Amino acid sequence: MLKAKIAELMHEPGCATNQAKSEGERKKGCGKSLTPGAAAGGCAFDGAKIALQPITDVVHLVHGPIACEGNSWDGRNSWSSGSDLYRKGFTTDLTNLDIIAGGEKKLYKAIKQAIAKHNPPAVFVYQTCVGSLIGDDVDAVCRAATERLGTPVIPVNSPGFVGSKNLGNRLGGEALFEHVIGTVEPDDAGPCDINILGEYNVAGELDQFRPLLARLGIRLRASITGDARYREVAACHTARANMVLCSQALVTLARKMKEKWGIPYFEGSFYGISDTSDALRNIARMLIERGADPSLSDRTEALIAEEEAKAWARLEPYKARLAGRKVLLYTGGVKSWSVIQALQEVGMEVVGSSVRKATEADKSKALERLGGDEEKLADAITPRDMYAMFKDGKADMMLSGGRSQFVALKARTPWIDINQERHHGYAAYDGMVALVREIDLSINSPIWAQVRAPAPWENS
Amino acid sequence: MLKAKIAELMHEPGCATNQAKSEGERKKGCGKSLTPGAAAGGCAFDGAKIALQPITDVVHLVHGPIACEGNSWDGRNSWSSGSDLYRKGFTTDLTNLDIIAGGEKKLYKAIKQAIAKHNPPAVFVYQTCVGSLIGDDVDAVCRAATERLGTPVIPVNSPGFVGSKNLGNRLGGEALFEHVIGTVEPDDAGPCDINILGEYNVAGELDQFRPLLARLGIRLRASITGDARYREVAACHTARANMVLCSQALVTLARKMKEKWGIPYFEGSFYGISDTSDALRNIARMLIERGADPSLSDRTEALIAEEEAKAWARLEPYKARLAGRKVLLYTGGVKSWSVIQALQEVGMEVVGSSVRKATEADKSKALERLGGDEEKLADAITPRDMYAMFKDGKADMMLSGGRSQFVALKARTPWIDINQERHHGYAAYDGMVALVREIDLSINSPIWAQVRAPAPWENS
Amino acid sequence: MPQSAENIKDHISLFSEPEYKELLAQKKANYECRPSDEKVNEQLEYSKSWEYREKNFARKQAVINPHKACQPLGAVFAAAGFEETLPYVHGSQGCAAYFRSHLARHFKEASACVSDSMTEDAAVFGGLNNLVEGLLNAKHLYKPKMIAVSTTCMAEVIGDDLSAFIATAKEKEAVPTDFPVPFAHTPSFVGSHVVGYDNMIKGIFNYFWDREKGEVKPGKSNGKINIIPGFDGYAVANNRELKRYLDTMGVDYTLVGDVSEVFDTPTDGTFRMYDGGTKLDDVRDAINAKATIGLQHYCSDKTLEYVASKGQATASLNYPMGVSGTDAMLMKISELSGKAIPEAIEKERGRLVDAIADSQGWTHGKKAAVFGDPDFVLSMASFLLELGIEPTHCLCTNAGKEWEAQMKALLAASPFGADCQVWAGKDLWHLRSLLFTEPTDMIIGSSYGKYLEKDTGIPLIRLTFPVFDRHHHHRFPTMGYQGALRTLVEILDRIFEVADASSDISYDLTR
Amino acid sequence: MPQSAENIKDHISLFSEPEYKELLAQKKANYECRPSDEKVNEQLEYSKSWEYREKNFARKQAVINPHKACQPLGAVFAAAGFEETLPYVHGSQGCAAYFRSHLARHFKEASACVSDSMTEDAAVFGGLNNLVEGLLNAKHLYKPKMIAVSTTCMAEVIGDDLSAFIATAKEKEAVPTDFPVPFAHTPSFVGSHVVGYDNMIKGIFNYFWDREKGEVKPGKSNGKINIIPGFDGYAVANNRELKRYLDTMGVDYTLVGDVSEVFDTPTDGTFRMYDGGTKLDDVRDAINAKATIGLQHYCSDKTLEYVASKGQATASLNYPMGVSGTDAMLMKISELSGKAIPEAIEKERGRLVDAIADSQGWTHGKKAAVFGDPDFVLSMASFLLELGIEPTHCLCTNAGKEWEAQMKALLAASPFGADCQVWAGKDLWHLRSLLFTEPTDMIIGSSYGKYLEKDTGIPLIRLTFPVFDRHHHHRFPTMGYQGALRTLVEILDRIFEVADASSDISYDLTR
Repeated sequence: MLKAKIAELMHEPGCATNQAKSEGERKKGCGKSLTPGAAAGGCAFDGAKIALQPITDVVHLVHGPIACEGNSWDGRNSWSSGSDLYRKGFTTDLTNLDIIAGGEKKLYKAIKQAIAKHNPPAVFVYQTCVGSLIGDDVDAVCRAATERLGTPVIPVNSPGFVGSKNLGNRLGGEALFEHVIGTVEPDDAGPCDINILGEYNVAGELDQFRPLLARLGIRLRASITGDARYREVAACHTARANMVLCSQALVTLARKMKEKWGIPYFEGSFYGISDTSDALRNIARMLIERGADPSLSDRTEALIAEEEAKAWARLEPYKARLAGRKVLLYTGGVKSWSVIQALQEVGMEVVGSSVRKATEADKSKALERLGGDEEKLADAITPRDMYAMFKDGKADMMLSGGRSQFVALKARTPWIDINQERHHGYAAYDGMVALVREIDLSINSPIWAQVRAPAPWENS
Repeated sequence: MLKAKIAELMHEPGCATNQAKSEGERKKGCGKSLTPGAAAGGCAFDGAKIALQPITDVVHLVHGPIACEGNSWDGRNSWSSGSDLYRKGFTTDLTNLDIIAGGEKKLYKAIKQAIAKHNPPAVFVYQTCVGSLIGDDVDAVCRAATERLGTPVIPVNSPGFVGSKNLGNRLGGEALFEHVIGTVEPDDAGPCDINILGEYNVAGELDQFRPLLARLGIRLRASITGDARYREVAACHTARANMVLCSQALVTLARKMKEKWGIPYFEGSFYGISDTSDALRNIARMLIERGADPSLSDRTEALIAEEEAKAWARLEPYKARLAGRKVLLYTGGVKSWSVIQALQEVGMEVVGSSVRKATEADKSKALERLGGDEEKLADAITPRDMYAMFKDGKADMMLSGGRSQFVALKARTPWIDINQERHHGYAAYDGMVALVREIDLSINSPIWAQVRAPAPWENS
Repeated sequence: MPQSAENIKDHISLFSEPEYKELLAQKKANYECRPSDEKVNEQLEYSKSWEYREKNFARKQAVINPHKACQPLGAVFAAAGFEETLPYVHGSQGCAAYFRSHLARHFKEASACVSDSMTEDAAVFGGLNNLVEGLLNAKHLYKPKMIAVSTTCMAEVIGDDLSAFIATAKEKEAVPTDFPVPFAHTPSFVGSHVVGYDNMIKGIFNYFWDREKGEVKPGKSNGKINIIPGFDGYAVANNRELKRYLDTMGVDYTLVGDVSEVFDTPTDGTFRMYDGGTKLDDVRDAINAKATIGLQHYCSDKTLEYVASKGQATASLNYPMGVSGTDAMLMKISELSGKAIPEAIEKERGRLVDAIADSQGWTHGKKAAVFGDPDFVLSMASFLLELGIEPTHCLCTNAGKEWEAQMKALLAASPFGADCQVWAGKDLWHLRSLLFTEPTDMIIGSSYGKYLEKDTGIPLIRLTFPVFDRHHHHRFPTMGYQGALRTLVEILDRIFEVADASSDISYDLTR
Repeated sequence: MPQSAENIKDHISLFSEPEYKELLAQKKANYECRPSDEKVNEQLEYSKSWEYREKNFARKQAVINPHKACQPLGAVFAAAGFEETLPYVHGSQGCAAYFRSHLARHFKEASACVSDSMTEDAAVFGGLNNLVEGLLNAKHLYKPKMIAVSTTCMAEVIGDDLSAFIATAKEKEAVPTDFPVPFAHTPSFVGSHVVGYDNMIKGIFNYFWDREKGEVKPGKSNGKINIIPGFDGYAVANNRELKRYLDTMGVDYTLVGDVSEVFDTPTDGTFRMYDGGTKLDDVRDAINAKATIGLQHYCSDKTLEYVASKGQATASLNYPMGVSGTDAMLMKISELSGKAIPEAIEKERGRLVDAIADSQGWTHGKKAAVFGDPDFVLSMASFLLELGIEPTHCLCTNAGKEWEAQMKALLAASPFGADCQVWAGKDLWHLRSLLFTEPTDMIIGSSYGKYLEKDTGIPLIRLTFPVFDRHHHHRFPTMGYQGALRTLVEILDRIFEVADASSDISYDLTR
């Protein structure tokens, strides 16, 4: 069953790229097999956890050996404005004996204890490699627990070995679709309710566009799943439109919500000024199509005009200092293309973008923004090659995640974090200004002159 | 004039010891000349500053070179429950030019600026060696400033070279008598008002007995000068009795207050249980003699009985652990005798008490408490000799001030601070328990075994 | 609007702005369908009670906030300490990504580690193909001198046989026959990273001593002492400190698994895929040493047993920290090497003792909770007792009965140990209950303790792996007399900070 | 009652008890005859304004919270750094008591220093008798090898002539004729402790080079470099770090005035009235050195002039801290000694640069206020610029125009120095105004800054003398690359603490 689901997820018909493919190509799917022996990213379990853990008020229980939770416990700067239950690491800590005897009973008891202690609105149970290999039926245990304990217990069947982090994101969405969304009926559904899919509130980015929506009278019914509460997500089928941010991750969920509840969706981004404006326009358009007051359109344009003018004024002083500076983007997914435009808007040149964890759709968007230059699309780059790029001056700075930062820094190259450990939000107009400020602070920091100079006695 | 004052202060007729002396001995005075070339304590300026700086709401301005203030600035843990103006270091910073041209004008301007900025109820101006040697007339400047600026400006004529810290304490008291006390007339003088002289609220000790007085309906009109406010001190001539705590320091002030305002006084101590009880009894007796309700006596006895019982109960567990332990007291003044009894009360043996900065009266009290053993009265002890005492096991621990602590610690001997840098109050019943607890923690700390053992390979 | 370009607020202050406060409050009130604040608070207060503590300790099936990592993390760390060695994980790629993140976040250095990305197919048919292809690719891409293979749960559950697989891979010429590929089976569901460390060091010895050229017999003594530091987040500085001691004593040694250069490479314009590490020839020669010392008992149990089976003298210590911990190490080294402890080191000891005495007034009678790996907790508790601090709660998720007994003996030997409690196999959610019901003056542990600090208000002192939220701490030693001095200062600084922060009246200049 | 034996509260929590709060409130309301709270607050708020700042800076006659000590303190510190030398102050005894307290509170070690207790009589008749008697007693009581005499204001105002007095004392056999009694006139009302340090080192050179046996001519070079560290609260560790560098480079040297053992004696059962210090014979021989380097320009100005007058090469640096500060020192030593800087040191440099790069995201764009002695402020500011931190306010009570110009040149050379302001001769009450009107992210200075921290809420980082309220900090270096790393960590720790303390939502595990 899981296999079938995976095949389906990897052949997403909702994806624009897939729709353009031949039958044969479609069959291969957009998943990509990994190279044994090369450094790789996270697994499907990691991906599912990333996609769901931002739901802040539930218990996230990992059914596996200690390390799956021990290693992943609160490793992302995904913020909450309320409960911090999500930051606690729950696990069944499967050991030798469980592997022989099976872990289903242990899992059931752990669920029971977690509910007794924390009284959460729901429990999410994550399957892992070990739980899966020893044949524990997580779906069945969760079903039994839900019935007997009266609290929804959601199985997330995404053991690490089934594939990449990206696949895990999708399996996480699948769990929401099957077990959560539509289980609560709100009494206040309105014509301006939307959901945002694939936004995890890393460094509080949600709150860089939530106020913009609020000013337009648009209500964020649920963010899936940054800073979310369980019951918000459960009731989000009443929204009038969905915006998919990290399309590779949750576009399948959006498609299924459209099929089941008729909610239209579009793929967009809040990185960069024009992308932000486009996103707001699209939201307004879709809401109006579904019955919102047509004045929303004018109000949206007014807000865009005001905010863009402000943002450009703020960015002006940076332009001269950043023009022509060469950036290597080493990230993945939506950021492999969405950030390109943001950087180009202040006159920077993107010399390469890694599309490691990106879908074909992501890749084609990135390619378009890079002027069709295929050479600029990089796959994984080994540390040695990356170091050479910086040493040879092919890039002036890198934007990436924490694991690769030290290669740039060793090569005395400015770096800023745009992945999950970042401490600044970069979304929407304010975030764009923040991003540019961080880039400026970093690339123009006087430390680089210092750091790049060899010991002065080496010169003499 | 200063000389005459010093002579008078050093022949204090109010002092019990002096009264018993022959004419010839009295002439020599109770001051003691210092040994050039030997380590010595603070100077008269230091003493005056110690005595007056605890008045928390005034500006204390030092007329001298930078270092007199720079070195003494806030070096004592004398606490305030309100203003912290007293913690700021004001100085005229006399430099080369001033020494040639004279510093009186600079002083006047500094006073003016201080008043304009901080609007204090008064300014205390401290004379120093340099100010005095270049002939600046601090008295005249202060008089002029008081007249023209409308804020009392009090001269404290106690340059360092005139003598010891003890003398400085007295000169500080003199300044209060001449310029402060009696200048404000309160409208609420009552039959149970007292002053405490010679208490500087180090580590908040004032608040270890102030609540006891409050429970007996006795009002502390002024503490001279711990945690004092200027106007409290100025109005304190209306009190019905004075208790002198640090007798060597302020007994002259007490005598003069008796002569001028008829306020009886007694010398007492709040260190130790019986001394605390005696002090309370004496206060009650004197107040009754001056018209307080005679029931005060019974109430006092009831409070004493209750508090003593409580304190003894608290001390009980420590007795067995401290019995027979040998203490060296290396302090001075009132503490050279008052603490002895406190220690003896829990069964400790005082093997020596330094009477460096003590008056003859202090010495005789110490001698009495040490069973008349003159050998136990020590003068200054050189570090080498002190170290030998500990090494030879003549003492198990030392109670002293910060400067000598390191000799004890080098000799791997427990030590606690009972001078101005201490962080625990040791006054009255609660303070006694705190003192004994600190002693116990220190002397019975397991670290000493560790610290005393040589490197283990030295044994093998 | 919340942000303005003239004054861009970072996240730390942004959410205190009034518009955000209102926004979040509204969201809470209208959208979250949550229980009332009152109820939430009631529940929160209850979770601090003795009653809850008892329930919490009755918990058997769920582990909440465990403080341990898995075997392969320890194996990867151990493997990283050898000359140009690539740590390789046979199993899911996600695990390897975690290990790299974990080590990079702590050491602020890139961490090399690859996996052979086993997938569902491998789960059915076994991971042989992945291993063969993986070794080939890894050697080609990263050009190591040695590849050290450990396993994830997945490979263990399906029962892959590394010894046979590696032999096959060599037959298939994935790597040359004489290319070192030591291995260790490191199932995550048994033991923890300290066991994985032990397994990998043993695996590496075993490769050079028994498998590279068949069984090697010890030859003429090379006069050296082998030292196995164990899993240690402060290894960068501690290994250097160890070498300084050994050099000062004139002892010839091999530090087995030396990561001090690996996780502290300079930024000087040279690319280093690998740096430092124990020379492979030294490992080959280590069989001829006089003796092998493990500095962390729980990290080298099996390795020492194996070394002893070769007829070599062995000794096992517990993280040499504090006065007596360092004494014990120096004396053991002195005994086994025959070299005296020089006066210079004794003077350092005297200075540490001096510092302890100077500060005793501030340490005595304080209470601490300690958590971390078994050797660390043991040694930290011992040092605290030397300072007159009571280690009130000693908690170790990855320890068992042996450790518990050892801890209890330590505490029983000190007058300050009487009220101390030992918690083997408990997690940080247990510790939370302990801290609410029996509070201490400080918590000593890793960055994961910051949530305890926030909940309980008790200051955290970071002194063990992982330290993710402070930089460069691992560049200063915790072992030896200097390390103890630094540890003492860390403790005192927090004590003084609390004194300053909580006192208005006694805000003293001199302490 | 406030206290109970079962639970004795220390002062830190005691005054938060309700009975005390009430008591103190009543006292305030009824007895203190003080202005209303409103008025007090109004005044307080006013004292934080720009208007007040302007008035404050117009202040000419009064100095409030000066951050400098007097010449004799510097002289006493300098004298302490020589073999079995007793610092001796000719003047009031109170001053000597201050010096002892000051040094003991900082170093947590006993500090030897005597005075000859001049009194009013001496003020009239001169202090000759005190000096004669004092030298006799001091030699007898404390058995030093050398007595180094400085003066207090008093002796200076009455014009005592030390040279003549000491000659007389020797004639009167207070001490033997060949007993070293160097001296320095150190009036407090001129300069500060850094000048006193300079005067005393010069006085000691002068004694051995010109007075002990008449004028000595430099002989054959002994191949050494003399190094004068200057007044430095971190000398205990810094001097050791310097020696480590010099030993690694193979440079033969004399550290002139080495207090590293003096103020860090071990507790090992031996009594040391004196320990360590520069050997007197080395001082005699120092005239034959290749060159003399002063590590703190403002602490060795006159001494270097004197050394140069003997025909020796000299060089003057500013507290070698940070990357470029340490570079400059090593290159100067290398140049003057002819020894190369070895690779091991270059690797340390690379590691420091690595750490700076790792943490740049947290340091860049931060603002700092720095106060302290002239060389420290200069060098600290330079290091901050290297970190991308703006030293917004650089304040030095005991500095003048030369320093101001040097600071401004430093700031002008960096893009991050543009908005920085230099304040020579100002005090900490000026700094308070600066911090309220133009706040920074941190204050770097001494323990005296704690009142600024309390007033302004800006965290204080203690990195210069005096540090009275923390223990053992001076046992870790601030100079050199290791010292810079430690300084960086101190700064980062406070940045992270602020981030943790002020953020609820972004309380992140990884930073």
